[in-house]
Amino acid sequence: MSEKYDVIVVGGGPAGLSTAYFLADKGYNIIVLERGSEPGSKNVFGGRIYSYPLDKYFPEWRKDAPIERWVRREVLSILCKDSIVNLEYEINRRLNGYDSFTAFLSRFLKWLALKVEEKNVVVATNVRVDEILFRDDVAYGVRIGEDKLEAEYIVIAEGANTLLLEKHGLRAKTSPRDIAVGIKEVIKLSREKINERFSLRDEEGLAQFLICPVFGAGFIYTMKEYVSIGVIYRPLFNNQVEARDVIEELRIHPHISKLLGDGIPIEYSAHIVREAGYRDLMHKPYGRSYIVVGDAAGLILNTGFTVRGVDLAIESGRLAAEAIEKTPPGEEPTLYMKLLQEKGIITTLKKFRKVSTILSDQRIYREYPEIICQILEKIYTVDELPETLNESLKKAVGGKTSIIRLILQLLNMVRSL
Amino acid sequence: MKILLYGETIEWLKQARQIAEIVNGELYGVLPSKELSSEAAKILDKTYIFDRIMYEPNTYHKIIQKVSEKIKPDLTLFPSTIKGRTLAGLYAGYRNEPVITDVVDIRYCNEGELEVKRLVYGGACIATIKSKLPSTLCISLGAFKPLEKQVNGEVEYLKEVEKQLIQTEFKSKEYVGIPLERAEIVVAAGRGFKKKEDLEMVRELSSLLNGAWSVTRPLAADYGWTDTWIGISGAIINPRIYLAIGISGQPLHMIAVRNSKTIIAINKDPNAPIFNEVDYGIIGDLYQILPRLIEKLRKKQ
Amino acid sequence: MSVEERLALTKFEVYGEPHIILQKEKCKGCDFRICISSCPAGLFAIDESGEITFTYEGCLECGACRIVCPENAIKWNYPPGGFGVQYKFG
Amino acid sequence: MRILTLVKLTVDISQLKYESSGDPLMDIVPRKMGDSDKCAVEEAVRLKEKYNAHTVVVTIGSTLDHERIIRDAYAMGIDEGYIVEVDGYENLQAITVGEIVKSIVEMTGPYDLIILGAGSLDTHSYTLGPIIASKIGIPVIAGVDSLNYIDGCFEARCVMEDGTYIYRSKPPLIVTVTTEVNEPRIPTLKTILKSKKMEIKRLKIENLKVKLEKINILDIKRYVIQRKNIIWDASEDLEKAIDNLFKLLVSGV
Repeated sequence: MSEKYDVIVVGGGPAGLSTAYFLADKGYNIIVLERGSEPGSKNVFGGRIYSYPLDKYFPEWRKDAPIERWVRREVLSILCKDSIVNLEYEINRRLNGYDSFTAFLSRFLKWLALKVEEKNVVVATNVRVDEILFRDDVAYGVRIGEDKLEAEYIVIAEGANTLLLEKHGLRAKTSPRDIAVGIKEVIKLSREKINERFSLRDEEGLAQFLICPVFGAGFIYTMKEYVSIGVIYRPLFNNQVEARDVIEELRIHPHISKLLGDGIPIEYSAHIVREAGYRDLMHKPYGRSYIVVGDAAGLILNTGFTVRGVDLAIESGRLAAEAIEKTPPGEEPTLYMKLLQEKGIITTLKKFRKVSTILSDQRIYREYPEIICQILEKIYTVDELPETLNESLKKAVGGKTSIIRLILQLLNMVRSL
Repeated sequence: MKILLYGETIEWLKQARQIAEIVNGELYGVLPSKELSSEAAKILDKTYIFDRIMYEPNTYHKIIQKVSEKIKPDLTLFPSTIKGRTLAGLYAGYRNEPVITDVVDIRYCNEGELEVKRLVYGGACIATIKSKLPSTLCISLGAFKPLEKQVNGEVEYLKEVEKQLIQTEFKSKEYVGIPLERAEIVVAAGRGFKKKEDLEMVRELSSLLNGAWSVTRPLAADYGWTDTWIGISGAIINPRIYLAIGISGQPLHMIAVRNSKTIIAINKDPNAPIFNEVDYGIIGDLYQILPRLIEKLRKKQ
Repeated sequence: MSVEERLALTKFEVYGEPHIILQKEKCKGCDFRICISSCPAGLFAIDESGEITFTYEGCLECGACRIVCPENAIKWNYPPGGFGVQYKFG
Repeated sequence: MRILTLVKLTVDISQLKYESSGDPLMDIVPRKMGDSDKCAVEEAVRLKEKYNAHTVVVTIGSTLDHERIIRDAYAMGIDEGYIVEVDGYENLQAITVGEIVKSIVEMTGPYDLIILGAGSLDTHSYTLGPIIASKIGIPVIAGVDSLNYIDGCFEARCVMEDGTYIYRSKPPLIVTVTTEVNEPRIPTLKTILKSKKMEIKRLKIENLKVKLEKINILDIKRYVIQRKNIIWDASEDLEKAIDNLFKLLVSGV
């Protein structure tokens, strides 16, 4: 095939579509290649999007974007066998004033793809890119089966599973310790039940982060008439349950089954999550005539309390577009990294660099939750022989670790977060 | 009310008689076979018979159309078979009236309307539909209990039958098997079978039952014994009878057959999950059961 | 609810050929077998002869097996364009 | 040769889910081009490639998915596509759809062949092709497994319960096909890109002079099949088990 584009974007996810969106404004002839049958049909995420980049770049987005609910309640929960400890933060704002909203990524991407197509970008679906074509280290096109497409620039937005980058040696083989598997189920529940059980008003949502000795970390997001629940499964841990069973474990926990037991499961999904943060960030997410955006470049941030991906994908798309505009084809768009630094994205990732180490510490999930639950159980159990806090603490910690060591560990955690 | 039907079997005529009873109507019928005339006369108020000519929908339709012009029915019934549906479509298009297929229940409402229940979504759901008369309905065979009510109906032979509108040729059924998705009876083999040659038993069984046969995914995809299989990734079927032999009943398989009207399983493992989802189950060795079952069916033929 | 029932919730457009191929000779020396526990679709199993088996229908395309496999025994690709898992919600 | 294909956006019945009340969750079921309609498109494109036919596709409805299935048909090789914009497309009477097709044929025809899927996934009625045949007065062959064009004549094979029928007819003709008729092609990059640029013509239902008649659906509920769960143990009495099974199978249950 002889058709030539200015830019080929490989992948129609948040990063790829954003890059195309911003490049279109600069007058490029762009094609987005997406392997799914529709934009979003291959994408999985937890359930929350931060709204600040949308405010900046999509002025009318609140009118037509598929927003499910605005996040008003943030909950951090420790789930033990039959008890739960919650730390809650709740804020009352004007409905549009919340920082983040819940959404379904497939629907959000369909919306984003329409915005991109309005700018005369071709979003071609059902197209799997098999190879990036290089001539003397300069990317000049892609191969799709027997066909080839050429362009001045290739944007690699292939997502967390970096097949192409690894194939071409642009990224080292992903290490199992740097990933987790996000496993999720969407459950249908009526709007009234969601509002009542999660103490929400219409259009107000909840984001809940779970820590549990049985399945590790998990999450709950409320949608209008659905609830997304999921587990961040770490394959290398000494897990008590296999990945295939974690959602069932989550659902039968007394606390969760009370909330969602009568809900109807609708969709089961899973995708790897790049968890290593700064350590996983590509040092050079670009080369001659190519640039890497979004998850593929490692632009995902886990602060320990919140996970950010879509907003960083949009930002990286915007900066990639700027770098492409200012770098002649065939040269290295070094400006991209500079911009990522200037805009504070790299600094932020660096700031939270220890989080991944902490989150990959099994004790967070295995030991501390039980200690905390036991302490609280003692405190709130009234019988003939009440215990002081100090006694409870000593009993709970038992032989596992000394109180001093525990305190030191907790302090260390807090410092890193 | 006048009811016209098209039919090929006495069983179906008796079911239509039940419907006539429900909506309180006279029953007229067009039949393509002389052999049925004496039996039909006991069931239908009036029977129109035409000489058996090779089935060709456009020609058949012309014949039914002529009868309908004479009778001017309020309700016309066809069996929900492939032939019946095709003829019903031609008929409803010609009369410009609603046509509903896969009808399993009928209620007559006062205002000259019917409340009809039909299966939709491959038999997964049942829809209740209000339809004004005149209407054309295709009735799911077996949905209405045959009514044994003797009448002494008139029989008229239709002499001036049109020539075939389309050149037609008929070949006996050995030519190619009935496609899986359309077979009334499906026999399927699972991992209980030890070698490819043993599938011959399944093939013969299905042919004795006028049905189709297939296998589960491992036999096709892993062992390469066949090219196609039943399962969520293969064929999804809803036959009248599904006979699962040596199949344990994995969910991805069962989803593809769950709309079968009757499920029968043979498996030597009494704990096989398939036994939770069957109408009839036989705990036993297929190598003992099949040869004798085939022998019995052969003798019957 | 079993994982098979969960998989039945999700829509798949199954392609005629597998997109993931297990190079079983490499699995022979592997005692780790982390692929079995890591697959959220439960598609890896051990058969009667002790060999690892894999079925590709029902693959959520999460990418985990390729990364966790210590023997590099998994030839991993996505299904051809338009095929494989079809998320409606994501 | 001019060929008209009709494609229906239909519920993907393998993805039906239900409220605990048994109501199907219709707003979340994926919609797709019917499987046999896709085979009809493929058959049209094959005839086009052999006999240099002009191929037209029509769908009825006005969602984004309708645009998607027209583009899918373009990517498979169809030349020209129409969307008839009408709300509530899922509840149109079959005779109304027949009327719409008739008026499309009057506007864009004549056609030598009108080809569509035999039965849609949602109702599987098999009636639309025959209805159109009556409306426009040309013959129909329904449920075709194999279609050829030999010496100016279509030859179609239909496999039915009682055997195989071979029909031969000169154009114009309506053919409804089953999924056995072919294996639809997977579009290539080239055709996908082409399909993106092709124009889709839109017709408003108001301009077609068709009287819209809708199906009056009172409700739709899950149809639960209760299983009898009668188990016989052949190890106790083999002959009896076989005899029971034999009786079941010959009675047709």
